[in-house]
Amino acid sequence: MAGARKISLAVAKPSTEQPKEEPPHGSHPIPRAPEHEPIPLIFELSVRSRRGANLAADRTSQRGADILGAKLCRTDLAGFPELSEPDVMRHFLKLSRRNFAQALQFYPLGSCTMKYNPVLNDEMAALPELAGLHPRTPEHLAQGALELMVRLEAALASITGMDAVSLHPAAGAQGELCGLLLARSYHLAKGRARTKVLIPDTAHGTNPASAHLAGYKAVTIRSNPRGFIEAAEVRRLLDDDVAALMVTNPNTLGVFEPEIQSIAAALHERDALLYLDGANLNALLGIARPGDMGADIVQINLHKTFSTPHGGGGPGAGPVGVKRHLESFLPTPRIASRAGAWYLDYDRPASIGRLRSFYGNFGMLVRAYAYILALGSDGLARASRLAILNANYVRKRLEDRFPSATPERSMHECVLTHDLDKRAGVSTLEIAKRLLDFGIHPPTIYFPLVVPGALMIEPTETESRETLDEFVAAMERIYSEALADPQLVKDAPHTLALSHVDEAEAARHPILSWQPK
Amino acid sequence: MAGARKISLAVAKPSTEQPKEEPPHGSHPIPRAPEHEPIPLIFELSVRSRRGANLAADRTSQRGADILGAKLCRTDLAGFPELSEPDVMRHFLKLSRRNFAQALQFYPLGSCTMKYNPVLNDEMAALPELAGLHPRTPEHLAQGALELMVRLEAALASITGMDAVSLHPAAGAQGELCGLLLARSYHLAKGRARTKVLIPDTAHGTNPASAHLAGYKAVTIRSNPRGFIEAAEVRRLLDDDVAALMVTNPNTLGVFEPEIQSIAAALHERDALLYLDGANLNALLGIARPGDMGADIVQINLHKTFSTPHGGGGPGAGPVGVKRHLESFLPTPRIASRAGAWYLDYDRPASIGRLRSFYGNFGMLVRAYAYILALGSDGLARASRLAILNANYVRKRLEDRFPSATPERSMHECVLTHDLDKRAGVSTLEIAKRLLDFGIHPPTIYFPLVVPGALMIEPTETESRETLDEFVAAMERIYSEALADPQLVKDAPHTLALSHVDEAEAARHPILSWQPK
Amino acid sequence: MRFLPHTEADIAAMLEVVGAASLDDLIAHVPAELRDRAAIRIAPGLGEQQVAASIAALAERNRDAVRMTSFLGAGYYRHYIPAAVRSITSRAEFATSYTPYQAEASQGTLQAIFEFQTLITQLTGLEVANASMYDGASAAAEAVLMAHRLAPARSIVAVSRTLWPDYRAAIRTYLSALRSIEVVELPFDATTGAVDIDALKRLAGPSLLCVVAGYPNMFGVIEPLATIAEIAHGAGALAISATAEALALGLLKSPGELGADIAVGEGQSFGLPVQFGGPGVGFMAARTGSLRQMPGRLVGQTHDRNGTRCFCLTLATREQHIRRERATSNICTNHSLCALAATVYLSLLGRQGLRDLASLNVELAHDAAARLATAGITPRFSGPFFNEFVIRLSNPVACIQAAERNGILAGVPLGPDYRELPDCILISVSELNNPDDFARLADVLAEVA
Amino acid sequence: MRFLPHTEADIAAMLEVVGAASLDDLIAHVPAELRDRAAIRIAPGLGEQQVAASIAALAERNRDAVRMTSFLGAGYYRHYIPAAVRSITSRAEFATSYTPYQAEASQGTLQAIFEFQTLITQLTGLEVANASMYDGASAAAEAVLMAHRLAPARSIVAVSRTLWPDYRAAIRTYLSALRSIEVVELPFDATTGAVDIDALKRLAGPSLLCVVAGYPNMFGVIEPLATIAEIAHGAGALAISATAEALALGLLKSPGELGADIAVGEGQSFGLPVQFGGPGVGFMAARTGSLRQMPGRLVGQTHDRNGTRCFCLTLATREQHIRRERATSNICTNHSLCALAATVYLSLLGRQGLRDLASLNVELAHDAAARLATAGITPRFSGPFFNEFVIRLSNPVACIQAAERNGILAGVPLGPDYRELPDCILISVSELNNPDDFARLADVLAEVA
Ligand SMILES: Cc1ncc(COP(=O)(O)O)c(C=O)c1O
Ligand SMILES: Cc1ncc(COP(=O)(O)O)c(C=O)c1O
Repeated sequence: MAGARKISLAVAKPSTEQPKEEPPHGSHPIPRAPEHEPIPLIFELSVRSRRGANLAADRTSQRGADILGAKLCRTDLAGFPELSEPDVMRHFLKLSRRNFAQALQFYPLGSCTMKYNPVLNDEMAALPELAGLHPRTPEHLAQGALELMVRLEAALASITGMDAVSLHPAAGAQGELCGLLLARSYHLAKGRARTKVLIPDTAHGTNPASAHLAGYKAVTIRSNPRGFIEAAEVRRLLDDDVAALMVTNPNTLGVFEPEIQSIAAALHERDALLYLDGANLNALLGIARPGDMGADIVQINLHKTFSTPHGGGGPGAGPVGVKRHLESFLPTPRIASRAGAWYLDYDRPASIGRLRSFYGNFGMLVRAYAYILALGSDGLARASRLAILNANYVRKRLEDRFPSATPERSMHECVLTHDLDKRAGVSTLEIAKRLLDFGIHPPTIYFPLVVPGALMIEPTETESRETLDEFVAAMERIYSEALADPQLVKDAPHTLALSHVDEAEAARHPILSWQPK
Repeated sequence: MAGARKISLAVAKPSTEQPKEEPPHGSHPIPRAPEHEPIPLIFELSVRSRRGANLAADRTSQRGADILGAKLCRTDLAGFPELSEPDVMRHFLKLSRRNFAQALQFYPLGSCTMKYNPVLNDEMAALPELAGLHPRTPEHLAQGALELMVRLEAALASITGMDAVSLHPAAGAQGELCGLLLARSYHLAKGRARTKVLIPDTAHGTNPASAHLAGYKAVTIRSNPRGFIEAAEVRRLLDDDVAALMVTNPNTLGVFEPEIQSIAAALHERDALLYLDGANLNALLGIARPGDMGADIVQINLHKTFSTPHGGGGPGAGPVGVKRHLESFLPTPRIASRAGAWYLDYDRPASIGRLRSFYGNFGMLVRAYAYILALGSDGLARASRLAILNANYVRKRLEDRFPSATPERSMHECVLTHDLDKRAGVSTLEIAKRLLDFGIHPPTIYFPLVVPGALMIEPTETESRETLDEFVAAMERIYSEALADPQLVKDAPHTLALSHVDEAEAARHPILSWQPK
Repeated sequence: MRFLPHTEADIAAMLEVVGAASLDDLIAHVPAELRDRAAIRIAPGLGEQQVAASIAALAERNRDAVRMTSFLGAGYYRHYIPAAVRSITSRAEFATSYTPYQAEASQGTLQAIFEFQTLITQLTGLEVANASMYDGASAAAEAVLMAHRLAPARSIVAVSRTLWPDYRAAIRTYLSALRSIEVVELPFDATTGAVDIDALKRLAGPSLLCVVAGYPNMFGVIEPLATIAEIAHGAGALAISATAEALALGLLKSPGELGADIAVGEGQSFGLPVQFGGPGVGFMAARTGSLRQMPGRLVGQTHDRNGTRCFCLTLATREQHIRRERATSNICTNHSLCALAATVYLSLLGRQGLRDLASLNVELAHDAAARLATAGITPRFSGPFFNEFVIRLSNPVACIQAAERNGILAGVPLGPDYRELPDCILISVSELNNPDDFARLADVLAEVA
Repeated sequence: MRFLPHTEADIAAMLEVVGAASLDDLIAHVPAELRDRAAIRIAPGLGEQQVAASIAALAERNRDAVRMTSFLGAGYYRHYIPAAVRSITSRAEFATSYTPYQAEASQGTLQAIFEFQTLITQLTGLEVANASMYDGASAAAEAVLMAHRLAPARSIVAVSRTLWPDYRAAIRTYLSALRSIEVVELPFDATTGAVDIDALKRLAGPSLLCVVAGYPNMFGVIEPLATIAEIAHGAGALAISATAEALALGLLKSPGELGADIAVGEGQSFGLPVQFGGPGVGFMAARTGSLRQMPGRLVGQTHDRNGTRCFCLTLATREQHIRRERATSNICTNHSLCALAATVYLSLLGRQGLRDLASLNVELAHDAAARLATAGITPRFSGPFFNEFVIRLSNPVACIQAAERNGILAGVPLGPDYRELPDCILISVSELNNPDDFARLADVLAEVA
């Protein structure tokens, strides 16, 4: 790996040294690199009456418009794009090159599990018999799709230690809402309307937001100085108004909640439920199952642990697993079998109903199933162990400069902090931006909120030791830069098309769409 | 198109002005942009016993090696790559981003017809029933593939005005060899071994090379000062040793050979053949057919006129069209029909035989057929006219600075020259390299050989007027730079990962493969 | 394992750095009784060839369905998807990046989403659109919640019965915790198949929060949105339009033009496969005044230090990761890549192409209806329709089975969702159907009916 | 037309700049009688949906073949192709660029091809490899021409009859103009299925130019390459090995190690679909001493002005665009993208994976042979084989038809190419076959035979 190291060194050249790739004739202005030129909006590239994709041989049908008549039809789509197919392709290909991406570089975004996404999984989802299957297809003609979903439910149940899984929710947050509505139905069925959900101060923002949507008051529970929740504290806050406790395990500090079982016990004593946010399940495969921890409800982010591509922000999928006592409340339809065939069961009187159309983000389910088949029992167990190894390796290598926010052992991610703001006035955001100059996507920053200037690093198991070493070298480099020449860091990035994007301006005067001149 | 123009202006800022994208704190060394970092070789990224793609669950089979025994088996593949799948993907994705490409930018490589390649065509070629069809499949089970080939042959015959087409050759040059071997067989069948082939001084290098391979002496025929071949000159050189004349029409100056018909007549008087190099067919669709010009043989570069992707240098396909009197000599097998079904006819005693395996580059044939269906008679005819319009537009807009090498009307491409070497010591190569700073791939340079410092520009019909205007602006800009600040041009490119690649060194001390240290 | 780069040597060296004796040593702090029970009980890992084979085998079991002539719609629509859409959305740079928090490293996604937002405002005729929602149903539910934030004092949500069952269910579920809100179902006019205007008028009072109507609706009928909005506005309530067949917006008057205050819908028709119901892409647009109550992400235009125009996520103060329980929604991961697909699709079809395709869909649907009429089967409703219409059959079950035997998926039976329409099926037509499909359908149905 | 950006306004404006009255005005100088006859007589253009539909309809007619259990090989081989190969080769940057003349704008292709050249040298055990040839057959022909340039005084080319018929035909055709050269066919040993060594010895004299042998050969038999090379060298001639199943080179001793002077072959097995015979990718490797006589492109390592390592096309002085009729070949466009596919494929499988796959192929082929033996059908030849072997059947035609009826493509009948083996068929096995394929084949053949 001499080669790979060479990279990190090349980048990390002393800030005094004249970078050797500068042309000798420094006199010349260096024009902006073509790949750094601003890209016009698709609307600005439009030319009146230019045509892109066409119907059969550019056949234009006015008849449809005539059938409906002018009263119902709009006159025109003024401002809509008018480009040839080649120009549309060129536009979006150019745009694509303005993204950092997991497939191209290290992307240790904490809490997001940016692991390798096998392209086979995308091909499987695109099979005509899967991608072309209409959701209203009669069940007896869609047995393959239903079978796939049933197998995925079973695999997820076994992996999480839950009794039943619903593939319905579109993402983690919808899974949370689903789970909390299940809790609500559970309590209502017992004739009580509980009002509170306990949520740790380290929780992801979706947790309180989901609790609120589900009609609960989010009561914050403090994690202790070591970064975890104490059963005693839970007991202190527990009363008969508490419907559930929502806890992420390992939590957003990357710490496995050591008292999770006694916390579950405490909750169950009061018939309150343990909601386990499974966004960090990548730390637990074959190591500890939410079900065994005492969780009544868990949501699973397939786009994290089960490697469905993040797509620049989705789509994902957020299946929910529950224990037996909550199964009857799961969203409709459920997949059930009759006479050896699968069918969609809508006859579920206790169900919370639906949160979205149809049966879940099927295309994502196919990818997750393919991923589970590929890793299997051995691969999944190994994946979590290596994810943990990677996180602890990075934490250890950086500890002198970027100490861990907690003394506890890290699981799949580590949350680090630093004193550069005090020592050099360099902020976490500035460190993150400087990382971009090294071709590395920054970790999640300023989260969890309890850690000042947090750097939340989740390498994932698919990154090699060499890649981690390059990251460590870059972080060490930035640390010394911050002390030697803070402005160098504060002005970063220096090597991208943009630098210091004015986000305040965007919020102050929102421009949310293009307007024709 | 305000947007797009903005680009060209942004690039074309006066060389004195301080480029505004430079960070204010000029004091800092700007590290090499990540996307400009050298990429290690796949071998340098290897780590002993790391595994990529695996057989069933990493199953390793030693049995096979045991069956054959140590006498037959090698001990190891020392030095072979050892990477995980994610790292292999990352490596090649990174490499891909180091290429200019037609899909991303203007790529007016003269004589290469770098037009838009519809992605649908790649999808069609990838259909399991086409990509998965084994060439040894019994004919009655491969009727779809054979039918597609027959239809493509017919379309090409109609487009070129020839009587029969063979899809056999792998590329244009193999098509040339094929065509000349047909000529050879034709003459031998008539009991004479002719020895010479006339080839214009403007011809592409493959023409004389193919003539030589076919056992002919290549006799150069001068084009006149206006850039075309005169029938009189052909007559002067004609004797009974001349087997054929190989001419590209339009020729490599982009000029339609005005005397082509009388040249054909002259040849035919002596029973010599007219071989028409169809690499420039993109200028002729629906305008003039080689067959009507009197051509006996023509090769068609599907990767040019018919839009199969160039793939960084291939694969292509070079079908050959002939008149009736040459049909019997075409390569085997021919596709023939019997009882309403297609079969492969190998029983062709007069055939020249084969130049490659099987039936042609089928995957490319599918793409070309899809392209022909999409454009159809109307689209193809329009394509050539617009290709001609684009070439003449560029020629006209640049004529003051970069005059045309010929007074004749240009067809699909124009060949320009300039006086910057004399006036400023700036060479065509340096102009080409400077174009890279504008995100434009340079035209073909120093070809045809008859034009000093030639710039051979083939825009193709799929480029918009706005793109041509950007190119013109860049060329004008470079022209003034060359006069005002020649060193700026000579030092180009300034904005890419590399500058002034030492090609002489590569030839002086050839390093053609990686060696383990 | 091919995705895991670690060699035994790597592991040993890294463990030494970490100061652990083994991989299991790293998790020794996890309670033993949990570890003991955690062994995963599924098959061991497979090679890529085996994975592909086993999923192909499952897919094969759906084969008949995808090869049949189809008239299925009812919320998800069959349309031709240009290859360019797949080719762009499969670019690793788009597919394997995440939420564009780091603007400098995410301009590709950010600009594409800004273009998506613009396209949605153009289609809906409203001023602001967000970066995407999960789907049409959840977007409809979020729209009602948004209306609730805009007019917290009002309590009645009028949901048209002609809204897709999934949309109605999602609204009920999302609102189930809001005890103050009452969801009332608006009946439809048995003749036209559109909202019963009188019933709406009866509801239009001071406590009416909003009206939600399909445009077109579940029956393919183009609702009189202007009238509905007028009545709602008359009562000081909000009009919300929901569109499942977004292609219709390329030809019909925009919801905004007709007075809708919030327009939501499903963008699946714009370049996304039906893939058994998801992922599609929800969209939401509204008036500038209600911007701060809008759920979901927003991409805004700005500039960098050098004045270069660029884009970034903005108004995040509405969102959960900052606002937590006071956020406008809990949505985090959205359907960004699907929004990109829609953006590419709409850019390819363009100003004229989209209208042409919508018009062709209308034309074909009406040709189909006409052909069925020649077989004595006439539309159940009189309201104008886009590319779907309802027919009544004497024996729908037998008809659907007969059609299936003839390789036709005749349509969606309405009985299960509409007790009052036990003998009706919904026929959906698109550019993927051709005239002889209509003839075949008519013949089969005529035979049985 | 969707690929053509020009609006009527563009055309008018551009014509004005050019000073032409109309588009046809631009071609007025083309003789009228040519223009009059040039109208293209094919159907007018189709929309993408229609293009896709009509090609899908053609593909459908091959459907049975691709769904059958197959034992077809004989020069082109069925292997599993990892999805990553398709994903990389479909990157627009690789697919839509051309020959990397501008090194600064082509490092992606240049470095990948440099890696390809290295992989080929590692597989062949020779020092230099080129950037690719069209296919195995033309590469074999070019190898003989190269040998001729290396030893112009010699005249006899000994081509093993166990070389694939296409390879032999290509050699004859490429050489047909070289009157000085005589192509002699080397018979094979009727027992072993390998080159008849005595026949070779008889040919080994001062005028022997080279020997071309398959490794493995058309019958799947692993030729005694060392012996062949020794005999050739003894006569001062060159030994050329040709390999159609390149996977074999992952396990067998390399041609270079066994004495081959030039090794050529077909790389289709490395990640390229069989796609009815092309495009595959030809490869060629040789010893450094013969570098200047090598045909085709070469990528070399160098550095730029700043000392950064990089790659460029080199030794172009051998090529047609500079050397013209004195070039080492006329090849220009080669099979670059296919070479990239092979590079990705080999990088994915890697040092151990390629060997394992080759070993698995040997294992399965021998399992198949063993299974057939239990049905009384034994290999026709005694030579060691890789993943193909020949069997003799009493009634091959009937057997093949019977197999087809049972959904099996039993193999390639040798009769048409080998008069002396009228009753033989060639069975090819790969990782795509499994043990019960063997059982089914054995049962069918046993029944008929
Ligand atoms: C801990 C945690 N919980 C919940 C979520 C929400 O999941 P999603 O983004 O899929 O809605 C996230 C995602 O970032 C998370 O990190
Ligand atoms: C005029 C001309 N003839 C022949 C050829 C050779 O075609 P190919 O590269 O497909 O072998 C070319 C390709 O550049 C060409 O431009």
